[in-house]
Amino acid sequence: MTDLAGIGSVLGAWYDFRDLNNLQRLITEWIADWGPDWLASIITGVLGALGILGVIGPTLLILIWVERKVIARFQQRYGPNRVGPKGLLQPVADAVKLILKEQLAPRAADKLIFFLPPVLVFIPGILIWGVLPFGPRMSVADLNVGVLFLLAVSGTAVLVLFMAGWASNNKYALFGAMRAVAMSISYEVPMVLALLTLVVFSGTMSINGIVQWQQQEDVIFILLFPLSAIAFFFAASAELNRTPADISEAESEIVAGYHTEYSGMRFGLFYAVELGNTLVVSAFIATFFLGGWWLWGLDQWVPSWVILLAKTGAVYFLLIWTRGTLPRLRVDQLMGFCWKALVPATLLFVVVAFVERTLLISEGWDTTVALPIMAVFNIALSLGAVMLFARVARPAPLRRPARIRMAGSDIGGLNAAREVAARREEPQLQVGGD
Amino acid sequence: MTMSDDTRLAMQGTIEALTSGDGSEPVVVNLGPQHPSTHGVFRLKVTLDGEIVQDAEMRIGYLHRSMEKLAEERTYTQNIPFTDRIDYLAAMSNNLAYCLAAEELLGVEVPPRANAIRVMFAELQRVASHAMANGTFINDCGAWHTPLFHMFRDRERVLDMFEMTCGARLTTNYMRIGGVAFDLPDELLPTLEQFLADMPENIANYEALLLENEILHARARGVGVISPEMAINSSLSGPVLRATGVPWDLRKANPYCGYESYEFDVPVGEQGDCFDRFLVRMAEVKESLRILRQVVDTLPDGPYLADLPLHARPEPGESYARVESPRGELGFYLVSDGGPAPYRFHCRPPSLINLSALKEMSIGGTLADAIVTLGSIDIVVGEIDR
Amino acid sequence: MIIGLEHYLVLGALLFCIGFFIALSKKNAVGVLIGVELMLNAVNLTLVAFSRFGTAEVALSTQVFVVFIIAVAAAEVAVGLALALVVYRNRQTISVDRTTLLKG
Amino acid sequence: MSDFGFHLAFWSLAAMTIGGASMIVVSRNLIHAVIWLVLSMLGIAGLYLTLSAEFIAVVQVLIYVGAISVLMLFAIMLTPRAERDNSQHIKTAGPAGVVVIMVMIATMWVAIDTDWGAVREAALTEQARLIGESLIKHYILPFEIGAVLLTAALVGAIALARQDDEDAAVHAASLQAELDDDGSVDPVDVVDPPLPTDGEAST
Amino acid sequence: MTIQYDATAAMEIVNASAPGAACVYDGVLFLDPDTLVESIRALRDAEQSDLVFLSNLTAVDHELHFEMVYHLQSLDLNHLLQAKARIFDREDPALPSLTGVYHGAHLQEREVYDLFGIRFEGHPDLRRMFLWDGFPGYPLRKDFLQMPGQVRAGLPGFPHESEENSWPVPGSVPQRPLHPNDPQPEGEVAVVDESEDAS
Repeated sequence: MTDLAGIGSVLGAWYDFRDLNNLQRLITEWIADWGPDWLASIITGVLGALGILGVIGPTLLILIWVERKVIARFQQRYGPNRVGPKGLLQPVADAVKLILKEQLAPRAADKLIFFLPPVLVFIPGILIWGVLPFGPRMSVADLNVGVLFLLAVSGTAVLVLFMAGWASNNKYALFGAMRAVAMSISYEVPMVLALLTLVVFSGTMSINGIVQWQQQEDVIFILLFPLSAIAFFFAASAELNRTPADISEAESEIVAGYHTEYSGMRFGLFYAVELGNTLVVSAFIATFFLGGWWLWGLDQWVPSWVILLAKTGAVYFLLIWTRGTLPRLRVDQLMGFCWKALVPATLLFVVVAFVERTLLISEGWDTTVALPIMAVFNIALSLGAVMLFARVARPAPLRRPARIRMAGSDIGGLNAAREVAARREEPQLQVGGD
Repeated sequence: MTMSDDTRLAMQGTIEALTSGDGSEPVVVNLGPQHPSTHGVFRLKVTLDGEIVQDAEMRIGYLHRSMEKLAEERTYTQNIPFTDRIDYLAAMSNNLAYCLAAEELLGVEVPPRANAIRVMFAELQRVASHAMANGTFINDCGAWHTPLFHMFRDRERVLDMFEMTCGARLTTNYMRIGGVAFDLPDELLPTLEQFLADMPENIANYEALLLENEILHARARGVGVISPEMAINSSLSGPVLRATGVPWDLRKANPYCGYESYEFDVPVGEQGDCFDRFLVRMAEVKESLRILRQVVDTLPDGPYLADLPLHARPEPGESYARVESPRGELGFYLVSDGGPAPYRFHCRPPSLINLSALKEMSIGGTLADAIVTLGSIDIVVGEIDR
Repeated sequence: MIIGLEHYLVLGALLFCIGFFIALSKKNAVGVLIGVELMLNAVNLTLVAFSRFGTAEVALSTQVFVVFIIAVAAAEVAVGLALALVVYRNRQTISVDRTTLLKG
Repeated sequence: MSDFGFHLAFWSLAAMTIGGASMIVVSRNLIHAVIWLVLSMLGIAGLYLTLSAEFIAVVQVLIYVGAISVLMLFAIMLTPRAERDNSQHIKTAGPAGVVVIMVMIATMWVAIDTDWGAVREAALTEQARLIGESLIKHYILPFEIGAVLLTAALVGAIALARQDDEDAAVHAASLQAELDDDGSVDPVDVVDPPLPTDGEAST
Repeated sequence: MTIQYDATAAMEIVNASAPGAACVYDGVLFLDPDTLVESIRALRDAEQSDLVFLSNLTAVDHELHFEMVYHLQSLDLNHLLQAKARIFDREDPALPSLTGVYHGAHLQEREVYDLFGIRFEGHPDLRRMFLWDGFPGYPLRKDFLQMPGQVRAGLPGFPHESEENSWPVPGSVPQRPLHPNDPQPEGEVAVVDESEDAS
């Protein structure tokens, strides 16, 4: 799995910034010369964590600014433009404000459990970065069960949300927590199935292995399994509580959901983690489905982590775009979409992946020929599945079009209403329907 | 065989729980008075079973300013500013309805130019108010403010025109008994022309963004449905009534201010659900633009205010004048005892009366549906509480 | 001192006994379930310890056994909680010592 | 792995596991108990890592922390507040404690005294692959039975937990009949209703 | 402008179902409070009146009595009828509720109850709406917070208009004659007559 043929000749020198792992290895070797090996592993672990924190901390501040600016452009506004050049320091000002703000706790709250979640929520938020490969050897821990680790860690976040919502002793918070839990449990299933497709097809559970498979076969997974990619994207945005699936903190319904009672920096921590999770999910979507740090040989010239960040940015923009455009779905619709649409679709592609994998491995089909054919077949199958779903699963009120008619000279009550409705002419406006 | 007392008691409790419902406790959730979705200080007390609304009860009065009492101690002209503050999103329509009622009491003839200006501003106000209503409705459906801000842009332009005409944007205090307070400024008509030229494209943009949005359909279609019979019986009016298919519009049925001379149509819906209300409002904006086009083209010259003595005292009597405000049938009922101030000043608030059927519309839906329904009725709390 | 098999076994035994005590003594049905879960985990810990300190063929089969136990535990919790819910609905209590219908 | 790091990991994880488990015994609130259970489970997952069983460790976190604890919390939320009391013990808790202590002494004695013949070979690598292969080759029958069991549990749990109004009416009628048949004292005469009272502040 | 429905025609419809329940004075239809619900239901259901839409419902305090004002609208026939009913009991004014006829009367009657203190018998949920429970008095009554020395609500004259700056005589609003079915106010008839003479 460690085919590093594509890496250039300067590999291994500490100044080769294409692979920052060299730096770390250098330090490790230096410590190993004089110190015990446990110290080396602890120090490298701490360095990795610091590296990640050092990257995502400032990135988060910039991301707040980017998101606000982009959303503002969607909404024909300027966005933040007062603090600092182009409003760049606005997130800093916000953070300062949040830190200085009084932190309230409801009197009837369960104190211990109320104070813990803003801290605990950071643990999965940070841990999950550990398995993200920034380059061929640039990940803090390249686990051979990386995919499983990713799912396990993201699953624990639910518990923290539940603690926050329950301990607040607030109905909005409890509703938010219950919705968040119900939704994460449901959407974990299509997420697992979508990743299972990749695991089955590439034959590895290591995340870096999946990227390297894409590199070897010269194909990105979104072309092979587009529906799985879309399902993963939607399931991830549901797990992230972003519109159109932000029901667990639906502003117009339950105020702010599970963090309604958190003020000041406690709210700030939730907010930061949410944003960080958005970023990491974008990164994982880029890794799994868009080839991660690899881009058809460009990774030889450009540092791999720059490629990954560029792809992450593209996915992140897509997330902002959906958020800025779409209204929110209802709880039951969201659950129905998960169980009736995403789960069958992803399950179908797990089976497809099984069959195709068998054809490739057992029947020994030539990958250069077989993969394009499979890609075309899978894309067609995805389109067919989507169209079938749109036809079959549409709820009854949506099957009739909504019509607007002009009353003309018929002004009045029920009799006039009947006259208008009975007219044969085309309605002024007709939208929706089958 | 004899059971223990514990068992018997537990069984008694079980029987009660089974026969009274499903044994789970209903949760009472307060939406408001401070809540992101309630468009003002309005409190909806919702009893929920899971996510399903079992009962919805509104608690209002947080913005009650006792205008009807205050108006009894102000002269007829002094009362006009109160009407701004009744429905602060449609101040022009409220001005107009009150002035019509007072003119009926005083027997004043309004000059034609004043009537045309009144129609112009009432329709501009409808455009602004519907922009706000539809924008916040989409927000209640969970959009992240994008349609709202787009529609706010149009509303801003209308408010700019208000400002250049009467100096105020929200509480305009523009209409007077017998006409309007000021003549149109020179720069208004070019601005209005530009507005009329730009609006069709903007509306096309909104329609492209919203009309075929599947999520919006899923959220608003078949939600908050009310039948035309029930709507009439509940005294609903305005877009809420027209969305059920009842073509009732006071501008057509009982024309005032010369509405009979303009060509426009009354859009009606079919299902009476939230989406139809939204569509009716979208279509009404287009009709308002049609009226505005004709008003600009046929604006007569002449005085803008009738010659009226300063200390006009109406004869003892009463009057009830209604207009089609953006929210529905807005009426003012005035009783005069011959004094300088109205003896009784009553406003028929469409926002309040449109809420008559809120409970019926929300029960059985989810919490999210109740909020969408409330948003589609388009209430203004100032008008509910007065 | 080298940490060996015995450490894990003692730890597992301790955990098992705590779980056993919870399962035996708690009045609340969910509490009893928690105790049972702890007992199962103690067994898992012991098995994994044997896997690490045993020969290669033992190593694999014990881990497979643990996977089975986890799967069965998940099923057990789901059914157990559903049972608790039904008992609550029909008896208005989930105290194990008051659910005595089978005794008549 | 060096001795110091290993010792540090083992003892802290053991303390976390046993501490969490002990807190379940003493915590008065069921929700707190579940959260202590989560802590204990995380400790066990860590112990699996010290035993080089990373696949089992990740599965432990995935299933116990991500699923089972959440399921328990859900079940607790579906019962009213009065049923979230974890402090009550049944009447025979004392004898149970004696039994448990005897079991503990016995197991520990066995654990320490027996010669297990422990060897410390290199840990399995690629456990996930190995476990997967042995599941579908060597243990295919148990694997299938496990699948059937999970399906049955799924169906059974849903069938148990869902409730029809009609069923409720029938059930109420049958209970009423049972009550009517019963010849014991009228429940109205019972002075002190033994149902637990709601001690917590209501929301 | 609004097309008014002929009050006499309405009176005939009402009297056909409940004889003597309505009378017309000065072009205004007056209804007997006792048979109010039946009268208005007859007006709603009759083919020729078709007053299906309760446009407005409010009360006026005429100091000696309360006057309930109903504005009923027919949508298909497009006419508006103003109907009135009088309540003479100031201590405990009560009137049958129209909620059984018009669902839309629900909130409007609550408003009138809140601000005038008129009880609507048969209203399913008659509580104060704008003001809190236990608010002293009913603000839209003319005697609300009445000061000693005949200082009362209302505007005596225009500002800066000195010559007519006098308080209106109580009861200067023209009083309608009583319906024969109305309960005759005791001891206040003289005031009614006096005011009629004045106008």
